Amino acid sequence: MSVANAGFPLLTVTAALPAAGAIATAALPAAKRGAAKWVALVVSVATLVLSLVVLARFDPGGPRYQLTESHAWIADFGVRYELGVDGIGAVLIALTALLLPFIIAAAWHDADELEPARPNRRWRPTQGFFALMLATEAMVIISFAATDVFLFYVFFEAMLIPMYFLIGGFGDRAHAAGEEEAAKQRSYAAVKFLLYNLVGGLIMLAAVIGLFVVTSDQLGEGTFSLQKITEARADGGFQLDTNIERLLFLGFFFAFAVKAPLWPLHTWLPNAMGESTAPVAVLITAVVDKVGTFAMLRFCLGLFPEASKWATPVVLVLALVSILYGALLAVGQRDIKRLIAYASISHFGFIILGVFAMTSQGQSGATLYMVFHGVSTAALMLVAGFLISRRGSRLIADYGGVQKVAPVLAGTFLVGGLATLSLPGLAPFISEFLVLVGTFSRYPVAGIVATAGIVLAALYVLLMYQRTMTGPVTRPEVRAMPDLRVREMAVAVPLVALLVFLGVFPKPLTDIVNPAVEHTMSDVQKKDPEPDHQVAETGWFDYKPAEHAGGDHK
Amino acid sequence: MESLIGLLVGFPLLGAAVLLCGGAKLDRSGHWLGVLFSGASFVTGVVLFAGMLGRPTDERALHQHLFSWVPVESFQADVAFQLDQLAMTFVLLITGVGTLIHIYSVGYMEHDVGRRRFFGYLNLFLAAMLLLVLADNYLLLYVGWEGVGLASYLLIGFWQFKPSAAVAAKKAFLVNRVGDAGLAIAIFLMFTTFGTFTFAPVLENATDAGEGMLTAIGLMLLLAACGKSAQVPLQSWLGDAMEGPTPVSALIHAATMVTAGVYLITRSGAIFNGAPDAQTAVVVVGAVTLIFGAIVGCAKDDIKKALAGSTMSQIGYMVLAAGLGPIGYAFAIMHLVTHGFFKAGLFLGAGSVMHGMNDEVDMRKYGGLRKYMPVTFVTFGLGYLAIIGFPGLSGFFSKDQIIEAAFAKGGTQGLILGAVTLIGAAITAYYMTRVMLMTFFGEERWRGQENEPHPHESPKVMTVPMIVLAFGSVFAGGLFKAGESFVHWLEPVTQFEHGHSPFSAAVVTGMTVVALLIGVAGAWLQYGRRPVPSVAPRGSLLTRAARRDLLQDDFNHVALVKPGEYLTRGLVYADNKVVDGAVNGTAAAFGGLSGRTRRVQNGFVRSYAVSMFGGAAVLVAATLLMRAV
Amino acid sequence: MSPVNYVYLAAVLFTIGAAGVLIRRNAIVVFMCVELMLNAANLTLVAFSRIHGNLDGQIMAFFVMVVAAAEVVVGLAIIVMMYRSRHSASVDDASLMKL
Amino acid sequence: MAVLPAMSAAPGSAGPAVLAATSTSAGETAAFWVLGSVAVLGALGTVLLRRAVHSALCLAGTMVILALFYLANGAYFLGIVQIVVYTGAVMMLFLFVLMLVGVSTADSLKETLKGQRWLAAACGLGLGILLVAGLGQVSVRSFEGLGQANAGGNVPALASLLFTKYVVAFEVVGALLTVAAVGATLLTHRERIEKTKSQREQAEERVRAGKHLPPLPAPGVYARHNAVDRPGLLPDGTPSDLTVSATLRNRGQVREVGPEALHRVAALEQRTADSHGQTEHTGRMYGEPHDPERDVDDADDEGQGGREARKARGDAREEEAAK
Repeated sequence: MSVANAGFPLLTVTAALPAAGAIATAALPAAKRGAAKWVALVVSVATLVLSLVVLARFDPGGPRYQLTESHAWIADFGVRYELGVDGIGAVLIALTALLLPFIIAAAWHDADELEPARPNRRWRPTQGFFALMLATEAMVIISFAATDVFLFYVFFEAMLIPMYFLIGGFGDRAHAAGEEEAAKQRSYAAVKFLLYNLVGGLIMLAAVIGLFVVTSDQLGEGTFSLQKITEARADGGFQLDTNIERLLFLGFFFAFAVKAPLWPLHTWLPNAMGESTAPVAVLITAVVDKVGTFAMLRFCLGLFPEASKWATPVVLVLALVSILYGALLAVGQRDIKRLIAYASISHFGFIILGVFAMTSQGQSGATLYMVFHGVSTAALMLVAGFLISRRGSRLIADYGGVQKVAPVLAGTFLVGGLATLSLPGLAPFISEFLVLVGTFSRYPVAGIVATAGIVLAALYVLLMYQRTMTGPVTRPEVRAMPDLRVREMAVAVPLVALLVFLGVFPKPLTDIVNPAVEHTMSDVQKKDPEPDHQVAETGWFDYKPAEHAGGDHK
Repeated sequence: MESLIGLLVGFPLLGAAVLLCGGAKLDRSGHWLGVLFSGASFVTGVVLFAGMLGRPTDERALHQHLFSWVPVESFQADVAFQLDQLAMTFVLLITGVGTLIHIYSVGYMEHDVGRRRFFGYLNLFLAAMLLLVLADNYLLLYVGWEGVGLASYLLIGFWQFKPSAAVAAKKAFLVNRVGDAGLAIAIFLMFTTFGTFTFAPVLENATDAGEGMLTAIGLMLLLAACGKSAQVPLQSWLGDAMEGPTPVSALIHAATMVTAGVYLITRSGAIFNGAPDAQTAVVVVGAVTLIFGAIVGCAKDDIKKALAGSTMSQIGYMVLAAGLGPIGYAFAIMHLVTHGFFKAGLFLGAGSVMHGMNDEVDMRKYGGLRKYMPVTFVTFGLGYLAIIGFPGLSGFFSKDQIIEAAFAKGGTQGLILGAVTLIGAAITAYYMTRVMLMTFFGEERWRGQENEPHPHESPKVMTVPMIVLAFGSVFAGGLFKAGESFVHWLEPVTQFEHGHSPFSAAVVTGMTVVALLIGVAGAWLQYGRRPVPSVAPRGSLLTRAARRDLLQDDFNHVALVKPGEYLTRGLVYADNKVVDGAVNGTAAAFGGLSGRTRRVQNGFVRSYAVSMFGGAAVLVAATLLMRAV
Repeated sequence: MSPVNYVYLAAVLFTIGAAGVLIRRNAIVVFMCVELMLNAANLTLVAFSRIHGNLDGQIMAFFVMVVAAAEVVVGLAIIVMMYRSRHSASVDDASLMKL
Repeated sequence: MAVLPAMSAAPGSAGPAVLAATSTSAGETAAFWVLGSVAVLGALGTVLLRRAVHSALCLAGTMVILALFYLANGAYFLGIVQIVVYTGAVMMLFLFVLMLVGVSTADSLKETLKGQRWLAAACGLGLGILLVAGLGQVSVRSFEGLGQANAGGNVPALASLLFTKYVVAFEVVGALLTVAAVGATLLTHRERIEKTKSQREQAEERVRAGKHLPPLPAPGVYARHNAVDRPGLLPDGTPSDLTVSATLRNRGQVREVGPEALHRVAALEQRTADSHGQTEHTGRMYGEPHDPERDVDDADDEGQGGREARKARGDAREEEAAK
């Protein structure tokens, strides 16, 4: 650990490890595809270990950005290679690194079908598949760690490349209308994903350039450094014209809203998640999309606080629409994966609601929501993927009575579903409740409307469970269905355990996230609303510490 | 002593974890393990109770802080327990009745392949329910609140292969979720008003908040209570919930979980005391449900659904009493406890009957069973006498108190409420007598059916809990009433005021007895003197409506389900066509536009020449303009 | 009359020539129209030369003539080739550049 | 031509004494309006006449008038050059090429490009108005005249400028002219890269390809007209499109051989056979006997009629197969 203090580039190494792993995996010869899987898995686990070191090294009480690295990159444009994490970034890096091993393990056989009959030196799908996953991981980690806007932008966009191939090249082959239609849908989904995100990204690029122009106008030299800009603003040396700030904010926000995705820019997600395999779908919604909401918190609020406040009403309305709209559409879906996709849209609505509620509960809740939604969706989606792989169909109507033949599968699916509907005791409840409380304390009406979302969540989850898992077993394909295998258990059980653990004891995470949220709150110069009748801390509050101390020594 | 509180929840939680994750190894012994954990919790409860009795009244409450759960700035949620007299009452009821029902289930579920899972769920339920009543803040209560909802969901849908059970389970969860949303909003309101949602500070300072805010909080809490306690308008799930195994109906949907709403209202007494409008709402809900449930109970031929209607009605009594304020809280809880005994007893009796009748639930196919299952007959009969309020038995004392308190509300309101409770008592007597007569008396209508059942008494493991509960049904009321011991026991928590009834206690008791005699007589005239047709007659309009749960499901279907379906279908269509269509349309528009503009490049030199000359003309024009300017 | 009138005349001829280029399809006639335009330009050069009392304009017109002659030679050669390969002198037939 | 000296004298008489004049002589004015109108007419004729030859002649006229204007403007050298080089050489070159391409073809003035004419008119008119408007703004009130510049004669003055100030440009232009001449030669020159195939070689090639061993039948054989667009008949009486030139085929300009013609051929053969006494050679192959009433002019052979004929022919063949 002393190395880290001596300027050991921990973040770079954390990101570089999967990148190197990707290259190594891709370089393996065709015959070694088993080895490729293991290399990918081992690398992702090693990355997880590194990310835990990051988490451990991170001192919640310390400065805002820690483990910082800074090197000149493109001097002429003031672009620097600047990394650093606050609590939010550290937690999200950990989430990314945490999910990847599960995704890889769940996707163990997904590329096998594509393998050519005879080993071929050029066409090595397995190697490519896992290399693309690791590459995505590397880029996501850099995005979470980048404190230079341009550096962030580069990786924010570059992420699209591996994702495009993962969706279009390694998509789900289970399609009701046959292989040909599946291929068509797959490429449609991949192109749609790419175009949506590219449009968002290009608009953001304009804003990034705009940022350079205004910083060079006001600071003498253009810079993309988040820290520098924040400091300059605190000094009063950097003040944006209202209209320019709003335009730049919109440029950034648009890109993040596409990525997040926020209604009405959401339609790429159901296609992308529906047509890709379950592990890739998890990669999209649980990892890659988080960059969008994370960036709202870090860049939109951090760089353009005034404009963020200006845009809040509209964003809140869009978030509310996302919540209800996503949930209602999830109710109406006939395809398991699309249902989960729409549920995710609803959940992203909650995250954005929390971010823009501009209360500590809302933002802490939003950050936790990103993490917990990642874990819960991974649990639900991966188990759904196991289910689909058994039957070769994504349609809910093709199942029924699975609980009787595969109780463990049904059980984990149910827990994933319950997490999705935010059952107390499971992690997502905490984040959702925080978001709702945070929103309610500033915008009561929005809070109440969003609360309707939790009823709808129960509806779509339980409908799906009822239709797939319960009832009599009528289909021979279902009757012959095996329960979870060892590899699948190894994926599903730890995720479920994690959901329970974090639902009961989220304090380690809140301790890391809270200070970062305080910083963001001070960025936007907002304070939590005071209660109307603050209760003097009497009663159990006085009584507690002594009690607590006594309890500890027991 | 405090540290034991955690064990109350811990035992059943551990039991649930062990049983659900234990795998097939525990299939043979799992049920006894479940009983063990439940019993351990009960024993802990008794020990704590003994300890509590040993302390002076104002030091009886205990508090245990386990750990800080969700700390975010001013939002400080802790996992902490508070064991006061109210909670203690519930703990004993839950663990006591719970343990009995565990034991009963050992026999009832003997041949079910999923027995281990069943006991796991039951343990999970106990843990959640204990968490609900032991929580020292509303958020933790919310956890228990939804936890029991989950357990209820799992247990109603325990026989998942029956589509009806799966649907009923989902329905129960969803309707409860609506109520849960109310509880969530109540917590938001508390947090924004008081900056905390821990019981003590909120309740102690409730009066600071002003009546408007308290009314809002109160109404939201009422919504939550309506969901959990199956009160109008969120009552529709309870009847369907009878799809679950009978012990579940007895424990969750009669004795404990459904009374959580009453607990919530009583616990939040300070809030309701400051909000008369909310109290009125509570009383109205209670009164309406009281009659509603009773009417439904009269029309059902399914023994469990008839009892479910009765449960709704009885909880209506409790809610009504809780809505009366300090004059009623103690009686609400008292009725809750006695109801817990006799209704659990009745359900277990019903289960025992079904057990001997090939799981037949239609009372029209029973008849004359008293000869075949005497123990069941006696215990069921005692429960019956208790619920109709036969003088001297539990139900008599508790119900009589509520009717008295209703009159004591004073004024026209008091008279109306008193009348409603009396009518309710009469109808209760009517439908319970009906159940009794149809099941245990009259012709043996089950003879001659295909697959003729062979009625027999249930095994000891089932009858013993029934006997214990029957004792409770008989004596609990008298015990509580003696020297007003129950009221005094709860007074530190719920406060107590003596109401001033316009009628003396004796008059009220007299009216009650008359009401019950009318009810019994009516039922005897209809079902005792005449043979009961084994196929239900068409019946009057009211009867038919009552058989359809007074059209509650039809109303929900028309008002919520259908519009919801149309909405989602419309949105799915709109998402494809409008939202996605807008984007695809934009793409197509660009495609079309470039297809058009492409034609400008037609390859003809002369066309290009035209544009060249046009350009030249524009340049000249521009030059001239610039000169002019 | 001012010699500027020559320039006006040149403008009119130039415009007519331009319109001819745009309207006619026969490559040879198009070419003739181009020549007409060149001539119109020459007329302006000559007229301005007179207005300014300076011979540079005439020199310019001279050069224009020479270049025009060269252009005619090459242009007609191209037309002849085109005609040979396509048996048509219509400029519309040479539209291979369209998509 | 008599006016010429007068016109040329006009600026001259103004002489060096008057440096700037404001008006030209009345004679020049008159000549300008008359000749200018003719020039414009000539230009319009160039654009609007259908036959390229007429256009060329109109253009030549315009150029001559322009030459006169050059002379009037004191550009004596240019005036002569205009007549000699432009009207004489360039226009003749045009006519020469016209002859090469086909002197008698008249262009259709029907516009084939949609909107081209309107755009052209708008552009032309717009440009014209703008030019005129622009010139109006210039508003030159007086002019210098070339009296002084042409004092030593126009040609020497030009020459001295050309060979001093503009000598480089002059050289370059000369080079350009040479290159253009060489280029034109290269462009129009066709070099045979391979030996021309002899008739024998062509025949051998056909044999090797296995197609059309005998020469293709000539068009119009046995048809009513010996026209190139009328297919000849094969021995079984069916017309063969192959007999018509590929160009016509591609354009779809093959005329149908109507059933009447076939009947007539059959009748003719019948008569021939009769006269030779070969009775067994009947008109069986050619369908019904000759019907003189249907022997009408085959102007209806094209279009609908042609299609009907083709159908009738098909029917006839089917009939035959049935027999």
